[in-house]
Amino acid sequence: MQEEQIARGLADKIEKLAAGKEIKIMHVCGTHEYTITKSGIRSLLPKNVKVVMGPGCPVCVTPQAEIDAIVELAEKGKVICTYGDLLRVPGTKSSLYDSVGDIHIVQSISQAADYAREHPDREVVFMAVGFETTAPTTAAVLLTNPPDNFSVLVSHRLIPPAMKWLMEQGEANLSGFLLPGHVCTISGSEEYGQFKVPQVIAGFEPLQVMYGLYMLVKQIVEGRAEVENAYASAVKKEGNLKAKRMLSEVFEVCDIMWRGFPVIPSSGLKLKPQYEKYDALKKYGITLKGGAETRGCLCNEILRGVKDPVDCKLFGKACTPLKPVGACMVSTEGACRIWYTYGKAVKSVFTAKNTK
Amino acid sequence: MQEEQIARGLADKIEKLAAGKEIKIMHVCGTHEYTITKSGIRSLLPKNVKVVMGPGCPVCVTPQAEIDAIVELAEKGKVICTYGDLLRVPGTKSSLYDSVGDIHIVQSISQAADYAREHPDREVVFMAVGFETTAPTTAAVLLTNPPDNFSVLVSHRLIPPAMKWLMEQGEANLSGFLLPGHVCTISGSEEYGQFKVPQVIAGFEPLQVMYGLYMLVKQIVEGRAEVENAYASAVKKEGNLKAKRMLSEVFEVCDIMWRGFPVIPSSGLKLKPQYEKYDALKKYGITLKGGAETRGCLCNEILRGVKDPVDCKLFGKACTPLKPVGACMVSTEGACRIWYTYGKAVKSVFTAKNTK
Amino acid sequence: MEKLAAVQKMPEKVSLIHGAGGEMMQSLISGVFAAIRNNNAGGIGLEALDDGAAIPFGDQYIVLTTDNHVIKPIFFPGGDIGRLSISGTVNDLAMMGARPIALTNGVVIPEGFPIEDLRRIVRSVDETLEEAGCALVTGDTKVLPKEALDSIIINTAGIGITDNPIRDCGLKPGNKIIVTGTIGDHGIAIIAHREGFKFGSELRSDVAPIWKTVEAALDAGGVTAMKDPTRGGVASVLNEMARKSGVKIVVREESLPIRQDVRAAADMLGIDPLEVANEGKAVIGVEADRAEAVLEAIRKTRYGRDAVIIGSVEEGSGVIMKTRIGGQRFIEPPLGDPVPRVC
Amino acid sequence: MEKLAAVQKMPEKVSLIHGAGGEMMQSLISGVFAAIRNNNAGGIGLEALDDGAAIPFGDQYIVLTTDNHVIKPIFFPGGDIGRLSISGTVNDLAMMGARPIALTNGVVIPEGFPIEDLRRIVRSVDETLEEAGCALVTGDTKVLPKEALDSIIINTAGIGITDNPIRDCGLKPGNKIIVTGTIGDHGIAIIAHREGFKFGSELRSDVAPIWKTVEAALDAGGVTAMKDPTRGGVASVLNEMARKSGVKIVVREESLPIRQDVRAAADMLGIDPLEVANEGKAVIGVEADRAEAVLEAIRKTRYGRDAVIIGSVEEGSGVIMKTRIGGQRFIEPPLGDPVPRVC
Amino acid sequence: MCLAVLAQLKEIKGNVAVADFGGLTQEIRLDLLEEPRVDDWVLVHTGFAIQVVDEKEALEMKKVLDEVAAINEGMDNA
Amino acid sequence: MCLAVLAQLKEIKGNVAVADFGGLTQEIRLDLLEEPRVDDWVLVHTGFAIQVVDEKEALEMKKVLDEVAAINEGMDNA
Ligand code: SF4
Ligand code: SF4
Ligand SMILES: [Mg+2]
Ligand SMILES: [Mg+2]
Ligand SMILES: [Mg+2]
Ligand SMILES: [Mg+2]
Ligand SMILES: [Mg+2]
Ligand SMILES: [Mg+2]
Ligand SMILES: [Mg+2]
Ligand SMILES: [Mg+2]
Ligand SMILES: [Mg+2]
Ligand SMILES: [Mg+2]
Repeated sequence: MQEEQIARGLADKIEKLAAGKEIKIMHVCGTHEYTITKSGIRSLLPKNVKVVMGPGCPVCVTPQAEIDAIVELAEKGKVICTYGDLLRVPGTKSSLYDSVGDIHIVQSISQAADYAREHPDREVVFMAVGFETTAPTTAAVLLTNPPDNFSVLVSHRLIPPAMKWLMEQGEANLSGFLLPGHVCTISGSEEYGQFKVPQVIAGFEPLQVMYGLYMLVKQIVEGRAEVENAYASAVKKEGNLKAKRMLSEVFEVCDIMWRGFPVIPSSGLKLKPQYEKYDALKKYGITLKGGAETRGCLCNEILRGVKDPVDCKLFGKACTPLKPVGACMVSTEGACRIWYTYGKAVKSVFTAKNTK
Repeated sequence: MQEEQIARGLADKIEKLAAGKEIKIMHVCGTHEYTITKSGIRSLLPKNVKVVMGPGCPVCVTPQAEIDAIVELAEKGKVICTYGDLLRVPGTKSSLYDSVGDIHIVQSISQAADYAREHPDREVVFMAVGFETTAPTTAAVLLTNPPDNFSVLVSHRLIPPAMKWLMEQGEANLSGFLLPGHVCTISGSEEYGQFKVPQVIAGFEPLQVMYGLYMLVKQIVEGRAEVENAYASAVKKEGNLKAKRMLSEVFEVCDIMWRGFPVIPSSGLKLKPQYEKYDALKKYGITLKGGAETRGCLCNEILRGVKDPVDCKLFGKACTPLKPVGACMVSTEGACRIWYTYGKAVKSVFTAKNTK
Repeated sequence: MEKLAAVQKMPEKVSLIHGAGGEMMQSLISGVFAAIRNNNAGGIGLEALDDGAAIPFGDQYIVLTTDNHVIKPIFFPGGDIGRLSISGTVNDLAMMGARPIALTNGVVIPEGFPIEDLRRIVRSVDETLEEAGCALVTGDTKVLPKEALDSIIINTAGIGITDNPIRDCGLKPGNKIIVTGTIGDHGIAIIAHREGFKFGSELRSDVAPIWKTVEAALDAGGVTAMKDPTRGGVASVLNEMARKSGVKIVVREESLPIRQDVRAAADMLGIDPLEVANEGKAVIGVEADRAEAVLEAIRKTRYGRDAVIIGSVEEGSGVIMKTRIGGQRFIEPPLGDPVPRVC
Repeated sequence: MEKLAAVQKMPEKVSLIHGAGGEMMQSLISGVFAAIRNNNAGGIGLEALDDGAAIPFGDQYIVLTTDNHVIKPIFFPGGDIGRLSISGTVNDLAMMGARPIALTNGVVIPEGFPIEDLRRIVRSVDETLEEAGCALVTGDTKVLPKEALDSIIINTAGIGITDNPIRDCGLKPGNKIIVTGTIGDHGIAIIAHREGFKFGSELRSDVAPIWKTVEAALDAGGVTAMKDPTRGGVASVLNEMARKSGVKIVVREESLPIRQDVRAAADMLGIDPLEVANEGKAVIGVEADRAEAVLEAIRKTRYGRDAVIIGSVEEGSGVIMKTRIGGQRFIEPPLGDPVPRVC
Repeated sequence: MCLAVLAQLKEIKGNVAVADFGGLTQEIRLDLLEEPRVDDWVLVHTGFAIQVVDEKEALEMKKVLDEVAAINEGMDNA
Repeated sequence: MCLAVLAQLKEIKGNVAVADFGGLTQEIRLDLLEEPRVDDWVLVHTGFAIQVVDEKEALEMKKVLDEVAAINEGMDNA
């Protein structure tokens, strides 16, 4: 009940602060979306304060070409280890889930390496998705001599270059960013100073998110453009220096394509030459087939915050969580999936506010 | 009822003819054994006329090495086509039934060749077991251009050389032979003239078998040693000349090992050089591993008619139809299997004769 | 010590032969499932291993039975897994002398199974229910990954009502044995079809719900035992009835009703029609003086036209066949599922 | 036209999600199995899609239910497939208000299955029967080739008796919603165990036969609806009960009884405990003025100690959660089986 | 060895015939016969006709019956 | 991205620790931390500790409560 009081207090402040303005906030973290949705935060916010989801779900931004590659490896008899999130993401023809291969869901890359160690006769490939938070775990495992039958398909991406590219498009009508707390735990807050927009780093408990939103609305309304930290217990200015050292020991920055986006400069990670022996693509001679993404899918615009899922002609028709066309419909944190599942809850916001 | 009268009539004649003598007849045909067993013929015969089974079941005489070879081919991913009879025959480690391969039961080698034709992407191997009756069907298919993905593991054997070898052992206490009607349909009766023992060619209906037994007992009692034909409707003196021509076009005679026997000279068939491309062993580089047959198994002596299944220490203990040690326990017409399944019926013979 | 040895002889792993309805299945059941102590709700329970259980309720009995159906192919000449699943359970209830009332359907489907096939099965289920005069009242559906299961499995349980359950162990010396129709139709049709043998003429499964045939037999009076010769065929069922009843059954080969085409296919396949499943037949024991009346009543029903008396019950044990030529041999329960052979 | 379109939208093949207990399963059932016309034997039939069927018999009802059990692993912390198969059916009978009387067991075993595992399952079946006070009276055993099936499947059907069947569609505005214990224990334990995650402490399935808990609730009076939150979890069952009853259910997040370790594991696995199966719990609708009395009665039973009132019934539709921070959202039925996620 | 069944040739196309097995028909191969003719009775083994048999009656009980009847008489007279 | 959970280190062996997740313990890897110590509270993501957090309380409601209480008062006064 105390939590409820505090949340309502924050919501009231937000409403007062934002009165008369149209505010659109982008977060770039699937887990923020999850919290927002699961605790009904949108139902607490006034109509004129909108929260949209940016390119913050690693599953959503993994292009079909990379899915096709891991499916190809599965079909060639490699043991594929992956996080459960990626299981249903569709490639051109199939998802891992629908492929014929030997697919293991792991909770950690270190389970995948252990599996390879315990099964020296099998070839084990780990599908390494994730942003700054996850990439260091890949580095840590590669730095501790995994066995020869282990390799990774590196699909790591970096958040700030994507935000930069996004803002350069001009085409995104955004008032400010709620920054991803766990990404910043590794990368620190400094890097985000380059963006001259209101930004607040937030945690993931419902009240932490409410608190971050409150700080961000306040900053927007007050006309400031800084990086504020509402998650100071975990996020240091410099981030996790050891993790960053390990990252740069194993990886170097590269240009990379994002699903829904073109190639974004310096937004990806690739293995340095001395670790290339763990590169599954090189090891098994797989080339990523760039190619047309599915026609009609607006993932692109949705991730940029200029379209809503309901603007997509395929939404709920050709594209459903059961037969997703774009990745935004795949992840439980994908914008389309969330609108499909909880869409009606948006209505209940207003019902709630109108009837009370 | 008429059939019963006739059979009893024949049985009575046999009893009268054989009175005071110990007569032991060997048949060399699994289908004879099947008829004898299924129609309870032994229950009609007097105690002093015994009918035993010789090396007349192709499944029984196929050595482990050949089973091991076909299992190896199955494990290498070849499609194996086989007659159902062979399915459970144990090799050194496994039977086809227990192997992991893709095994098809066919009724005819021509189905196997058709399967190969319809599945040009699969490698199809047919396990060609059988005596003179079956070998011509293999020849016929090889003479009609089967596709390149088709080959055969030739396991054909000939009856007369085995009978010859058997008689040369001296160790078989036999009064005469009931000759295999369908083998003789192909090979004719002439060939058997070389054996100076009483012989009668018989058909397979219960009355035909009874009739053949009667003629044989009569010949034995009368001290003759000839080849008589009690199956004249199907068996000609010269046999099936066309089938024999096809046989000699495709095959040449070779020495070969029989399960329970050593290598018997000129008792096997191998492909002539121009048909070697269909030889599965050569095609896939498999060598037959000769080796010790399972210890303690008396198949050897049982097939020679000098031991009964119950003389075997393994019978019904380590060796049962579910876990057969020797092939005589595998085939429904194998002597051990028949004794295991119908053994009690032997008692019912005497019960029947004593209580009536 | 004897018994202990028998238990120890149980193999370590279940093999196909344990499911083939013969002796090995009996040994699996008696070696493993018989350990259940909570096996009886007051009437005929699990220990009886009859076609079903019977539970007293007021002055009647509720009969309960269950069967899993795992047939391949699922659509076959003369029927499909839907008709089979309803018939199998209706017939087990009938074998206990019970009028079938309500059935359940527990379906396990492999991922990727065509919805249209499912619809076809459901239509067939419904038609068979209609014919049998009972209802499918509750169900359950599970889906398994394609790697875990390769074809649909349907469990059907059911309840029926009877004043007087019929056992499979009620044979008495002097009884006659009736088979309600031709033997081996289902098993031979399935094997021929499954193995892809091309037969010009149509071998057809006999799968059918035969409650009305059984009802006619019961109404005629004098029925002492019933069992449906499914897995393991007539050979297996005769042995089980003889063993449980403590009697000997003597069958005359020439009286066995076997269709000409079934006989021909069986000869070609090297399979004994006595050892394969029937899915629309009953083996019925009847008091000798009621045998003709019961036979006549059965023959008047749709699925009983070819009924015959195939033998009789004597003191002793085992099942003996008097062969066509006057020989005799035991009819043994088959060890495993029959496989076509050529020699 | 609307309806036709919905039917045409049915996919061509069955997929795993059709078996996950959510909306897709409903659509499979209503699109395919609902075509059965012979679906009712006089009381509550297949059309109700309740926990079981009820058939009038004299002045009582025979309740009939069935479930297939396909769980992996077959032995798991807190139970095994044997205990599950008995509990699942006992509980479905209980959910209909019926005292469980007799169960069936239809087992499908893959070739190569260890006999010792089978013995262990059978022991567990027997212990659970003992605890539930009912009997396993008849069974069926099939064996499939190892290529055709990879793990044992057990179907359990069962009958129970009641004077007065309880429906899942009986909720009325004003009713209170009780959950008889902690939520998500089974599903979270299974997923954690199955995925090989190494948890030091023991997450345990709640699998149990809860007839005695249900009986206490019924004796206290005022129960309007019951359903057991198995596949699809509490999220699925609340939606089904609301939809069938034509009401809205409002649940308070903070009242939901979730064990500390289940919550922790669920957080780590990224899975919602509301969306996973429970195997020893009931969701019960009660008249408001009997709610406290029913709750008290439930809490006195072995499997009802952690029972709580989690919400109430209002006019309207859907299931709403009032979140801890005062927000609100729909609780939607899960689409498929939950998969662990890391982001 | 070796299971063989009696059948009658109904139709011949090259080295294949439709054969009647007593209520059932199946295609069989004729490669092993010199001059098969429609209505011939043949012995069929593993899908191949292996021999034309003299007459249908030849394989039926009739001939055996006669022979045996003769034997029985002969023996009884003896 | 990215699910992370709070846990307390209970036992450390090289780069692996047993961590308590509130009633549950699991092994996690410490590779990414400079100087982990038993009793430290850490954020765990995909089986790795990614940061030591200042205090347990830091991540709990308490701090937020206090801050927000202050804000509420401030605002109300404003
Ligand atoms: S609804 Fe589907 S197709 Fe449309 S934008 Fe979303 S993911 Fe892409
Ligand atoms: S009983 Fe078995 S081991 Fe003994 S002779 Fe027969 S087959 Fe060989
Ligand atoms: Mg039965
Ligand atoms: Mg049954
Ligand atoms: Mg049955
Ligand atoms: Mg169910
Ligand atoms: Mg019965
Ligand atoms: Mg239920
Ligand atoms: Mg149920
Ligand atoms: Mg259930
Ligand atoms: Mg059964
Ligand atoms: Mg209910």
